[in-house]
Amino acid sequence: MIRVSVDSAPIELAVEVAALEERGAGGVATFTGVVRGDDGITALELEHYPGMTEQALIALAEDATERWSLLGVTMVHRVGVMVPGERIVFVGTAAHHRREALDACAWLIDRLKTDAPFWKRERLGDDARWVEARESDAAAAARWNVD
Amino acid sequence: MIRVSVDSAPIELAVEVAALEERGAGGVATFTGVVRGDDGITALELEHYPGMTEQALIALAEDATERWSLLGVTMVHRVGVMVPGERIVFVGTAAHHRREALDACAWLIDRLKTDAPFWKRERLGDDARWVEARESDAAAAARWNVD
Amino acid sequence: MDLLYFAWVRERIGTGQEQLDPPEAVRNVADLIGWLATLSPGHAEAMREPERLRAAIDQKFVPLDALLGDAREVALFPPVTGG
Amino acid sequence: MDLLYFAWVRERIGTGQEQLDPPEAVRNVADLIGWLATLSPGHAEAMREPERLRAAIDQKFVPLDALLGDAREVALFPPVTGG
Repeated sequence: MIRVSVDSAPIELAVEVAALEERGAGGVATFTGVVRGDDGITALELEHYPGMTEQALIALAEDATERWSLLGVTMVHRVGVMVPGERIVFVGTAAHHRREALDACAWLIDRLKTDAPFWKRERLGDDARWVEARESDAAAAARWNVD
Repeated sequence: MIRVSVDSAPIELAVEVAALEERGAGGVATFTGVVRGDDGITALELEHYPGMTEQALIALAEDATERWSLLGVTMVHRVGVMVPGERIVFVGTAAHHRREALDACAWLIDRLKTDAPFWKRERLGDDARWVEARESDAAAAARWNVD
Repeated sequence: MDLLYFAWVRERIGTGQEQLDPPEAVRNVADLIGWLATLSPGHAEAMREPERLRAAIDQKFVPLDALLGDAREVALFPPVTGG
Repeated sequence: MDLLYFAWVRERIGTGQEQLDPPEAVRNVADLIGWLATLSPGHAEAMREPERLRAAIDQKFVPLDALLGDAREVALFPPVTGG
């Protein structure tokens, strides 16, 4: 019911969605993050904290199943080097009721941004720079606390 | 940028998502409705109002692009006879920012439920019954008005 | 005027479409429902509970007190249940 | 104690992992950062702005005033930027 993966292989969206649909739910909500190529970015490197990352994602997925009535939660994050147009992250939820699937999916991606140990580095040709954390991500994660 | 389809052919989720990802967005949010097989339902028939349906979906998609900064909106609704496990509806949004994609996707499926002329009939073996509209759908659509 | 019927309204009437010429006194959708109810037992059954009916004039949803004006196409149906 | 470093912390120090035995006086993460800064120019550069650092003890995020206790693994890194 919970599937978490941190892998350098490309994210197989169709496979992930099919697995969620097979949970017998009425609705499946997904969010997919894609590497953007604007600002001259030629590649994106994703570093993570092996061991802690998987634990953090499982903890988030478990939290989500306590907050909402879900039949399936999938969180897949890619690591290593990827190019614009490739998927970085996939979050999917399956539920009988669409509101639960939609809210849980939005919550999971907001929390993943602040609660999982990943770091992005952008390559711009021969140059590279670490991406700075954004205030807006902390705010997005915090806004769920008022529920 | 806006794609609307009402078709008796199965919904090709991978194709729809790929088209959204190609919009160059940072994030793609989707909601997929799947026919549930509980309560002994053997098939679902979807009737619609040809002409008005497409207009209604286009109007919703255009509204969404006015409310949120979107690079792509896709709304696909299946009609005719389908069996449990098959997709009824797909809504997908592409945006630079995840919040826009997620909110627009949730809004579109809520509004589709109340603003597009579709009618469901459930088959239970030799029996059939028209699905009753749910108060909760009207409430879900109305809740966006307080924004 | 083209009349369109969907879902159980269509089933009760026995057709999804007919062309009719309502009398002058039929000014709004509710009047139309009342008049249609007099046409046949099937129409009567379909129009029996106006509060369960919804309408569209020229492919736009309207309330039942909407004036028909010079509508070319009027559709009657139960509340929608798509998605 | 296993020290792990990620992102630019790792780059500045020149390694992602080392085993160190901090002195008794090093009680919390902030103390550890101060002590690490004394080990090499690379360490000093990595630890120069503690307010830009985040930490985990035994794979749980902790604030910088968290006591090390009998931590086996302490990680230092910039704010996370996944997703």
